[in-house]
Amino acid sequence: MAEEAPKKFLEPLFWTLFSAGGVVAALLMPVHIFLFGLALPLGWLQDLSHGRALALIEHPLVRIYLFVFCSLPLFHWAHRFRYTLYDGLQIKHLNEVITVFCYGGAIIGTALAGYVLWSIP
Amino acid sequence: MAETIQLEVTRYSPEHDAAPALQRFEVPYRKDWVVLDALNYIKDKLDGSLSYRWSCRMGICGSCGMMVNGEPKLTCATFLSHYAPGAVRVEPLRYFPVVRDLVIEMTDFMVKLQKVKPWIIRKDEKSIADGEYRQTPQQLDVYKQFSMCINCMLCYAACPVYGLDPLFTGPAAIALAQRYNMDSRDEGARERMDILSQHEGIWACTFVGECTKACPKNVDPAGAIQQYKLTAAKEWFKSLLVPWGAK
Amino acid sequence: MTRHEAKGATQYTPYHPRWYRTRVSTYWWLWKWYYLKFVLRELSSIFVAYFVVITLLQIHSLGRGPDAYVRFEERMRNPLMIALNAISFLFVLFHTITWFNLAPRAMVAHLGGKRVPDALIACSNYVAWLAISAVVAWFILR
Amino acid sequence: MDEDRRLKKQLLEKTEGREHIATIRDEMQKAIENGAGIYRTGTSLGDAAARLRQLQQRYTNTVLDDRGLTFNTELIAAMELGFMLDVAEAIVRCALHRTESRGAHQRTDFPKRDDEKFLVHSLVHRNADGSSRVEHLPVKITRWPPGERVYGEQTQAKDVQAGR
Repeated sequence: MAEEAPKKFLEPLFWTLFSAGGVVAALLMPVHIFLFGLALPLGWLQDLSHGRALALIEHPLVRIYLFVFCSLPLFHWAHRFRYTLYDGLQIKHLNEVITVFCYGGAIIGTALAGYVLWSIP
Repeated sequence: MAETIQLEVTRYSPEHDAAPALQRFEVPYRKDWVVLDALNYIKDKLDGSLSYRWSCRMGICGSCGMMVNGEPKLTCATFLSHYAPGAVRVEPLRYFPVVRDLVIEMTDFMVKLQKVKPWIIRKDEKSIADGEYRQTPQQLDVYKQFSMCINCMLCYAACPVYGLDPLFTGPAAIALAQRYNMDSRDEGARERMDILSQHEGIWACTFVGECTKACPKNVDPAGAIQQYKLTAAKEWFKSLLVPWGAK
Repeated sequence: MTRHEAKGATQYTPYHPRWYRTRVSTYWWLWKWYYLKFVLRELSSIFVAYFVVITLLQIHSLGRGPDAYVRFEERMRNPLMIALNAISFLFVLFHTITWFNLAPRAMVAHLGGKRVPDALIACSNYVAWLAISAVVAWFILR
Repeated sequence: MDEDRRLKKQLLEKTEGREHIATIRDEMQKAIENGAGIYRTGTSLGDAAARLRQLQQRYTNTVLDDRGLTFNTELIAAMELGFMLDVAEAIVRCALHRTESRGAHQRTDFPKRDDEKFLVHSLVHRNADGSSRVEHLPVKITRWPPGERVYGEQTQAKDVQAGR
């Protein structure tokens, strides 16, 4: 039981991050994918030039927005993916590996997002 | 003979069979018959050795839950006419060990139910002379929906998480815990939190939502579990901010 | 007794010599359309993560100058990428819809002593979603 | 353990016999429904008593489909049927004995209530030869003394009488 103690301890935190990420993804993801994944590449809209994009991202509030946009949905993914592997594939014995992979991935992704966003001059 | 309908019923005798198998019966088809009537017909007229649980015939005792064509149902409230003219397959509740024929072993549920302390807990019990604990209709409304549970276990048979992880406390037990947590007369929320906030408690639930669909009493266990997750998360952050807080 | 069962839960007696247990199939989620829908809902999170990665790549190319940015745009025009993005869009839309529909069940709101109807909460979620989407689009495209 | 052996001998391991418990149960229900409903007469009760004696005879000739030891609901149903036949006999026996009408016991051949003779509990006893007899236990009157059950205008008359 001792080894399960920290997991039990962090469960509410992971769930909160998952929920917050779920809300962010539900509210913001569709419009982002539509614009940057479909509308712009397909030429439905006028291209977003490098200069214009850089000007947008210059504002610290935009960077914070993008940081939240990247980080929380990653935790959302981590939580759901963990349970999908856990239940769907019935690989409970790999529980520790899955947990580290999923939440670890989200943490690394969050760090990368911070680095990428604030390394832009 | 008048109109009939085919029933495929699980038979299993632990004394003789290695595994359950379906047996076919032909019973009279009547529009006003439920699946339980058909089973009673089999037991009375065709084969007295068929075993199954039942009692009230009116959806209140919660004993006649079985899988009807793969769905968890109260057989006393499931009409043959819903399936006619096709055959009706009756199997024991899914995910539970089968004792015999349609009878499942339910101790696992009983133990879990007791663990969440589904009764009113008071810090100081009033004496009988002091009178009853009063409640307004609004206070009753808060938890009434969750108090309709009849412990029929259909929600367990609907829950893939319970099937995959038998340690999971499960829908009905958590909904009943929530029923008492939300009761204005109860003071046991903290005691229950210790049991429910374990991984096998609320956190194992992935909100498949099938428990709520299966519930014959509209209890919405899935909703109860998510609401409880929110409460537990709030409590967790509170205990972080105020680690010396009441415990 | 399997080790997964609750402690003290299960014991054989002379009148219960043995029980039959069915193992849950790995493909349990194919049993029912609703289970499949659930698994698809959970898998939508993969596409959420995928687009976070795309977004990070885009920001990264932005920081490395106009040439890198053009190369990124070039790659996004690849039909395979378009197809992947279209699929992602559908999955994320699915996530949005299921999320908003389930949210009122998890967060019960009371107004004047009465529970706010689920449909009303879901509806206001959708309105907020459309408004926010419009604001984001306007901010980027203005 | 004696009971265990008796059950095994009488029901579980018995192979001869041809009566099914469901048939006997159905006929018992009919006999009681027809003879000992709320409205009953000496004749109807006598018929029911005779039917019950036959059914009790036939009950000794039952045979079970189910010989299993695990969750044998047919065995339980058979035991219950034995008890129900006893209870049915007690009901009919008391109703025959009570030559008055009271509450849900309406003897149309004795429509009046008779507190003189029947303000008593009926106790049924089994005699050594298998027959039964009815004995009386006096009723201890506590807060609510029994009164005549009347409806409609009569109720008001009664209230006036009682000074309410």
